[in-house]
Amino acid sequence: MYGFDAISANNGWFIAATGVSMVFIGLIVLTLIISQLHNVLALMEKLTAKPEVIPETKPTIRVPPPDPSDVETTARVFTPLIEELPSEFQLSELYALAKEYHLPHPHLSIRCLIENGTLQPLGEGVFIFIPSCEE
Amino acid sequence: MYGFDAISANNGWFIAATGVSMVFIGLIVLTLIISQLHNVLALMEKLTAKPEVIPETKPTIRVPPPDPSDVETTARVFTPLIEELPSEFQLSELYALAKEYHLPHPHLSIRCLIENGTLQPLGEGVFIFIPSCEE
Amino acid sequence: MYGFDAISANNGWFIAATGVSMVFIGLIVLTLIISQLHNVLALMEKLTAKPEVIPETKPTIRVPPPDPSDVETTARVFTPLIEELPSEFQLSELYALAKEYHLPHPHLSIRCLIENGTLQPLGEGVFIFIPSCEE
Amino acid sequence: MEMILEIIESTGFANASVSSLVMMAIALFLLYLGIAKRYEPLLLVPISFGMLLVNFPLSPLMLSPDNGQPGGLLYYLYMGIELGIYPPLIFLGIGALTDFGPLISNPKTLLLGAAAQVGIFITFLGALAFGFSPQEAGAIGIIGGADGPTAIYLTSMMAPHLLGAVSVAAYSYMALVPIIQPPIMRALTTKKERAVVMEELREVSKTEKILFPIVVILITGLFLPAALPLLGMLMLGNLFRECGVTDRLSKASQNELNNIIVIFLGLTVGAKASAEYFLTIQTIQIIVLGLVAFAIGTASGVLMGKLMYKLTGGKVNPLIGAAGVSAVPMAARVCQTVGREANPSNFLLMYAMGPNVAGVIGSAIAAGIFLALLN
Amino acid sequence: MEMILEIIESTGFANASVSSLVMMAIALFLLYLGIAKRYEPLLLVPISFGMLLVNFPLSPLMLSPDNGQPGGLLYYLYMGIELGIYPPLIFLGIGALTDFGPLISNPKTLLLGAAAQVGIFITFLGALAFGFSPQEAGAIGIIGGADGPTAIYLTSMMAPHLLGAVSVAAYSYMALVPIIQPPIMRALTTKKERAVVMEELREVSKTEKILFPIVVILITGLFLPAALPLLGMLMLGNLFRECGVTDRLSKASQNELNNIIVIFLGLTVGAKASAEYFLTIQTIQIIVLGLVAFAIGTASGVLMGKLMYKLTGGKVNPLIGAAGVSAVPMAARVCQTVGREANPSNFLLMYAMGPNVAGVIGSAIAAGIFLALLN
Amino acid sequence: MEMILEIIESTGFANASVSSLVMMAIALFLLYLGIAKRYEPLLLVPISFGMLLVNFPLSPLMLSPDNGQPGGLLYYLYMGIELGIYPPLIFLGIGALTDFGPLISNPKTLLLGAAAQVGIFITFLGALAFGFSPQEAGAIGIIGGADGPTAIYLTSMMAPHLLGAVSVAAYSYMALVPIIQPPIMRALTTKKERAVVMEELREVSKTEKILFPIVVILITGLFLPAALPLLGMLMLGNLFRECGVTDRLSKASQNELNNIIVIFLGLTVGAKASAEYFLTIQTIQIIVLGLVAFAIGTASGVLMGKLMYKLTGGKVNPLIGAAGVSAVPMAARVCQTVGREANPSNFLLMYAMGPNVAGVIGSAIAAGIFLALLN
Ligand code: NA
Ligand code: NA
Ligand code: NA
Repeated sequence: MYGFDAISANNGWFIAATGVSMVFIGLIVLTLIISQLHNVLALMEKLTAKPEVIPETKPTIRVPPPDPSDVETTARVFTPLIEELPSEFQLSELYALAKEYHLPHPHLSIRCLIENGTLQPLGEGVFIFIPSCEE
Repeated sequence: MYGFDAISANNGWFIAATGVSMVFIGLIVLTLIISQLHNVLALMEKLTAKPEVIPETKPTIRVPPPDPSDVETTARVFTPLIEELPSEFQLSELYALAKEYHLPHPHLSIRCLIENGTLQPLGEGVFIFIPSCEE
Repeated sequence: MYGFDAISANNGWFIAATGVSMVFIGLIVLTLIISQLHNVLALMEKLTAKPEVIPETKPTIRVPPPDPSDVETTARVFTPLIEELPSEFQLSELYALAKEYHLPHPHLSIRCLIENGTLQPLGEGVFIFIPSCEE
Repeated sequence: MEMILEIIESTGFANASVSSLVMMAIALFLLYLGIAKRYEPLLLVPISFGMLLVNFPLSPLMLSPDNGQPGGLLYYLYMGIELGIYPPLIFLGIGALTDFGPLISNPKTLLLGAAAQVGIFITFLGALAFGFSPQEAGAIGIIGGADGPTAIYLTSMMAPHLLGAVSVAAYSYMALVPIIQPPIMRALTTKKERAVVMEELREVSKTEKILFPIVVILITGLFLPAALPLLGMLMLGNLFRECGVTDRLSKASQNELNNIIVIFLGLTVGAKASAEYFLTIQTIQIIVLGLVAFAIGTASGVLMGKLMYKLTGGKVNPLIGAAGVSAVPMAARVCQTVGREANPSNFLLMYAMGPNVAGVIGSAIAAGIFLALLN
Repeated sequence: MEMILEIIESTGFANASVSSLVMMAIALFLLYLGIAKRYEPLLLVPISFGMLLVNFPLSPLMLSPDNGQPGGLLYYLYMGIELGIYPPLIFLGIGALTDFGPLISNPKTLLLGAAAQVGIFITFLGALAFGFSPQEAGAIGIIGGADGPTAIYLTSMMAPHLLGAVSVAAYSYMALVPIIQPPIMRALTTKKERAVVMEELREVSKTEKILFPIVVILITGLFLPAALPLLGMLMLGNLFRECGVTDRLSKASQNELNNIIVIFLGLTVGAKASAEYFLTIQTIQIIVLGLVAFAIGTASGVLMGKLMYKLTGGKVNPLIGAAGVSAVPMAARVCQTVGREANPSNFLLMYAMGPNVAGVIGSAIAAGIFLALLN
Repeated sequence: MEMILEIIESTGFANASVSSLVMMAIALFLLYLGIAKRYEPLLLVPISFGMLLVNFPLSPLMLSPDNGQPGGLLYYLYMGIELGIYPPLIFLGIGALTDFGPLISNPKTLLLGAAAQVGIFITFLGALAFGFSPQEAGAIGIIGGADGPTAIYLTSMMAPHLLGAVSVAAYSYMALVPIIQPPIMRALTTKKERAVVMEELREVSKTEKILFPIVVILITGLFLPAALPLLGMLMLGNLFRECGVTDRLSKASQNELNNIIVIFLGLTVGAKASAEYFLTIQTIQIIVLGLVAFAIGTASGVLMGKLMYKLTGGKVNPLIGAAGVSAVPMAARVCQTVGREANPSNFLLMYAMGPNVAGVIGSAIAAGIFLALLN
C-alpha cells in the first residue's frame, strides 16, 4: 500500500498529530517550569537566608598580606601548604589549597614562585618545590 | 604419530609450502602497489591541479604584523581570540585559533604573553587570560 | 524466628566466633611476615651483594659540566638528546633521557632552556625545541 | 591440486560479487567524505570503515557464532547497539559536554526546539506513503531530529535493517547543515527579521544549572517513560558536569567512555550496512526523505521563530529557530553566519545555542513518542 | 479516541503509585545529600540518580529482555554487579591508588584493621536476631566494613535484593564517619592516651613495597580462596603501582577503567533499589544495624588500640584504632582531627593510614569468610 | 567441631597439590622476570599474576557459572579472548601507535617482513613432527611471528588449551630478542655487509600515509578474508592516526581502550595456564619450538636481506632483515646495535623500522592463512 491509503491504514495522521502535540506539550510544560526556576530559587533563598555563613573546617592562616613580589615571604607562607601535598603535585592542587586557607592573591603569588624558580615545572602540569632558591 | 609421518598425514608439507607462498604473494603484491603509490598520487595531482585554493571559512584578521615583543599590541590582537575560548583553556586551542585567523608568528606572540603574565598557567596545560597586565 | 533463637538456629554464634578468629589469625600471620620482610631483604642483600653494578646500555655523554646558566652550551649539549625525541615531546621524556645520559643537573639546565625560550611549551606538558634562540 | 583450488576459492577475489564491490566503493566514498570533506569525521570514518570491513567477500566480521566457533568481532560489538546500550552512553557524554545555560537563561527557546521536530512527523507520513512500515517510517522520520545517537537508538529498536542507511543519511545531512539550511532560512525571513539584535542573556546561577537536569528528567520521565534511557543519561551527564562534586565522572563521560563507545558505535553501525539491506531502492528513498525531514525541520523552526518575533514585538531573531533541529553546534553556527550577512555586528551564536540544545531534548522526546506509540 | 486514552494511560502520571513517588523522593533526597552535603558524591550521585530513573512509573530501565525486545539499559549494566565483575575491578583501582607504606612500616597496625572488623560479626548476630537469613545478615554486617565495593560485592553474591539498602547505608555512613566516630573515640580514651605522639615511621624500601602485595595475596589466598577476587585485584593494582614497570596499567586502573566502572556500578546499585525491596521495614532495620556495625567497629578498633597502648608502654596512640574500619581516608583524617584536639602539635594522619588500609584488607577477608561459610 | 574441620578443609592449605604449588612458583618466577628483568612487563606482569591467581588451590577465579551461582571474575573477562575480541582491539591501538612511514618510503622491505615468516611455517612442520595436531602446530608456529596479540588470537581460535604456554613463550622470546638475534645475525653476514650505510629514506606525504592503510586492507582483505579481524583493526587504528580528523579516536585507541584491554588480556591469558595444561611435556616442547621459530625467522629474514644486498649491488644492509620478525621495536633496535658494531657511524634504526612493521602485517597474514587452511 502506498500514498494516503498507507498513511490512513497505519493510523499515520493520528500518530503524527499526537506526536507533534506531545512534543509541544512536553516542551511547553518544561518552558513554563524552567522559566519560573530562578524566581522559585530567589524566593527560597529569601526564606532560608542563613544568619551567618558556617566557616570552613580548615583553619584560616592569618598572615599580613605579603607583597606578592616579595618572593621570600611568599615562599615562607606557602611552605606549609606545599608540605601537605605530595612531593610532585599539580599546580591546581596548590591553588585549591591556597584558596582553602584563604591566602591572599594566590594566583599572583604562585606565579611569582614559578617565575622565581621556587616551583619547578616537571611537565604535564606537575610541579616540584625547591625550597631555597640559591642553587 | 610423529616425525615425517605426522607431517605427511596432516598435509603439512603442502600447508607450509602454501603458507609461505601466500605470505610472499600477498606481500609482493603489496610491495608493488605501495611502491607505485606516490607515482599515482603525483600523476593525479597533475591532472586535478586546482586553479586556486579555496579560502578557509573563518575570516582573516588583517593586522599590521606587530612586533611580538610589543606586548600590549599583541595582547590586544589576541583578546578577541581568547574571548572565543572558555575562561580556562588549553594553550593548544589558542594556537589553533591563532593559526585559523592567520595571526603573525603565533608561537612567539603567545610566548611573550606567557612571559609577561598575560596568560597565566593553571597546571595541566590549562591557562587563563588576565587582560590588564598592571596588577 | 527472632532473637537468640534465630541466632542459634542459624549457627550464628559459631559463625561469628569463627569469623572473628579467622580475621585475627589471617592478619596476625600477615603481621608476622610483613614485620620480618625487611630483615629478610637485608639478609638477602648481604648474601647476594653484587661485585659491581652493570652499566646501562646507553652510552654516557661525557661533557665538562657546563655552567647551567650558559644557555648556549646547555642547548648544544641537549640538542642530540632532543633529536632522539619526537618533534613534540613531554618534558618528562627529556628529563628521563637527560638522566639516562648522566647529564649534569638536568633540572636546572632544562629550566634554563625553558626560561630562555629554547624549549617552548605547547600546553598539556608538551614542548617543542626551537634550536636557535635569536628569532 | 584440489586443495589449491579450494584455497583459491576461499579468497575474496574468487567470491567477489558486484554488490559487495559496489558496497565497498560506497564505503570508500563515505570514507573520503569523512576525511577529505570532514563530514562528521569522528563518526563517518568508523562507520564507513565498518561498512568496508563487512562488505569484503567472505568477511568474517559479522558472522554469528556457529557450531562452537565464535562469531565475528563486529557481531559482538554490535550487541551494544542491538541491546540499546551505546546510544544512551553517548548521550551521557553529550550531557556532560553540553552547557544548557543559554537555554535556562531563555527558556522560551525550548519552543523552537519543539517546532523543529515537526519535520520528523511529517517525514514519518511521507515514509508511510512510500510504503514503509510504521516502525521503519519512524526511524526514517527521526533523521530530521539531526541527532545521531537518537536516530541510531530508535532505528536499532524499531527497524535495525535500516540502521546503515538511516545513520549514513543522518550524519551526512548533519555535516551538510551549512549547505541545506541557509537557503531555507533566507527564503522564509525578511532581511529586517534576520538583522534583529537580541537582548543580552541573563546570567544563570550554579543552582539553576544543577536543578535543570533534575527538573527536565522529572517532567519528561513522568510524561514519557519511553524517553528515559536517552534523556536520563543526557541529564545524568549534565548533572555530573554541573553539580561540582563529580568532575571525575563528568570527564570520564566526555572522554574515555565516550571515545571508546564512539569507536564501537561507528564501526558497528557501518557493519549493519550490508549489500542486502543497503543496495535497495529503499536506501535512496531514505536519503530523499531524510533531506525532506531536515528541510521541514528547519522551516518549521524558522516559522516558529517568526511567530515569536511577532509575539515579542521583534525581540526574537527568527533565524535561531533553524538551530532547533539540533545538529549541535553546527546549526547554531549557521544561524550566526546567516545572521551576520544581514547585520555584520550581530552575534547570534549564544542565542542559537538555546534552541540548539533544546532540539536534542526535542528529538529524544520524539523518539520516545515513537517508541511508546509504535512498539 | 481510544488511542488517546491509551496514550494517556501509558504516561507515568497515569501510572504513578505512592510507592514509586516515595522512592523518587528518597532518590532526590540522596541526590541532595551527595551534591549539597558532599556525602561520597562520586558514588552517591550515580546511585541516587539510578534509583530515580528506575522508580519512574513504567520506567523501562531495568526491564528484562522479553519477547525478542531487548532489556533496559540498566538491566544490562547491572550484569557487571550480578556477575561479580565491577567490585573487583574497583578494587584494582583502589590498589593502584593505595600506598601501603605506612602499613609496611608499622605492620602491627594490621591488628587494628582486624579488631575493627568485630563490628561486622556482631552486627551479623544482630541481623540474625532481627530475623534476617544468614546470607542477608552477612550482607548487613559487612556495612561495618566501611568499604563500598566489598559491601556491594558480598551483597550482590549473597542477598542481591538488599543491594540498594546496604549500599545506601554503607556510603551514607562512610560519609558520616566524621560525625559517628569522634564521640566514641573520646568516650573510650583518656586525654593522655589521645595526646600520645608516636615514633617516626621507618622509611620503607621499594623492594618491600613490591613484595607486599605478593606476600599478602599468597598468605590470604592460600588461607581463604574465597577472598581471592577482591584481594587479588587489590594486590594486582598495588603491584601495578609499585613495581615501577607498569605505570600505564597503574594509571589505567586508577583512572579510565575506574571511572567507567564507578559510573556503571553507581547507576546499577541504585537501580536495584526498587520500591518492592526498599520500602520495607527491613530497610530501616538495615540502616539501624549499619550504624551499630560502624559504632562497634570503631569501638573495637579503639579498644585494640588501648591494648596496644598498654603493651607498648604508651607508644601507640589508641585513636588510630578507629581508622581500622577503613572508610579510606576519611577515618584516618578523623583520627588526625581528634588527636589534634588533645595535643595540637600531634600529627596522627600517617600513623592512622596504616590501620586504615589494613581495614580494607580486613573487611575483604571478612567478606571472604562469609562467602566461604554461608554460600 | 565438624564445621571447624569443614572450614579447615576449605582453606587452600588443606587443598594444596604439588602441581598447583609448582604453577604458583612458575607464576612468581615469570612475575620476577617481568618486574626485575623487565621482560615485556606490560604483559608479563598481568599474565603471571593471572596465572598465580587461578592456580591457588580452590581458586574461584576461573569457575564456570553453576547452579545459578555466577562464575569467576576471570571466567567472564576471558570471554573477550574466547570470542576473539581483545586481540583485534589491541591491534587497533597498535595501528594507532605505528608510523608506517619507513615502510611506505621503502616498500621493498615488505619482502623482508615476508621472509621472516618462514620460521612460522617451518616450526609448524616441527610441531607436527612432535605429534601436535595441525591446529596446535599452527598456534606454536605463530610464536615465530614475534607478535603477542597475533599469537593469542590464533591460539585462542585454534588451540585454546595451549594459550598459556604459547603466550608465555611468545612474550618471553620477544623480550629475549636482544639475546637470541645477534649471534644469528653475525653468523650469517660478513662485516662488510653489516657495515653498509643505506640511502636516505624518501619523505612520505600525508596522502600516502592516509592511503596506505586503505590499500593494505583492500589487498589483504580481498586476498585473505580470514585476516580481516586483525589487519582490519590494525589499519583502522592507523587510519585514525594518519587521517588528521580523528585524533580523539586515535588517542582513545592507543590509550584508554588499549590500557583496559591489555589488563584484561594479560590477566586472562595467564588465567588459561592451569596446571592441567601447563605442567606437561608439551609446554617444554612449545618452548623449544618457539625458540626454533624465532631463530629460523631471524635467519630467513637476514638471508632475504643478503639476497637484496646482492640484487641491489650492496645498497641494502642485510641486518635489517632480522627486524622482519616484528617484535616491534625491539628487533629494529637490535639491528641498530649490531650495525653499529660493524660501523660505528651507521644508523640503521629507521631502515629497520620498515621490515619491523612489515613483520606485523606478515604474521597477521600468516595467522589468517592458518585460520583459512585449518579451521
Ligand atoms: Na533534534
Ligand atoms: Na574495612
Ligand atoms: Na611478525
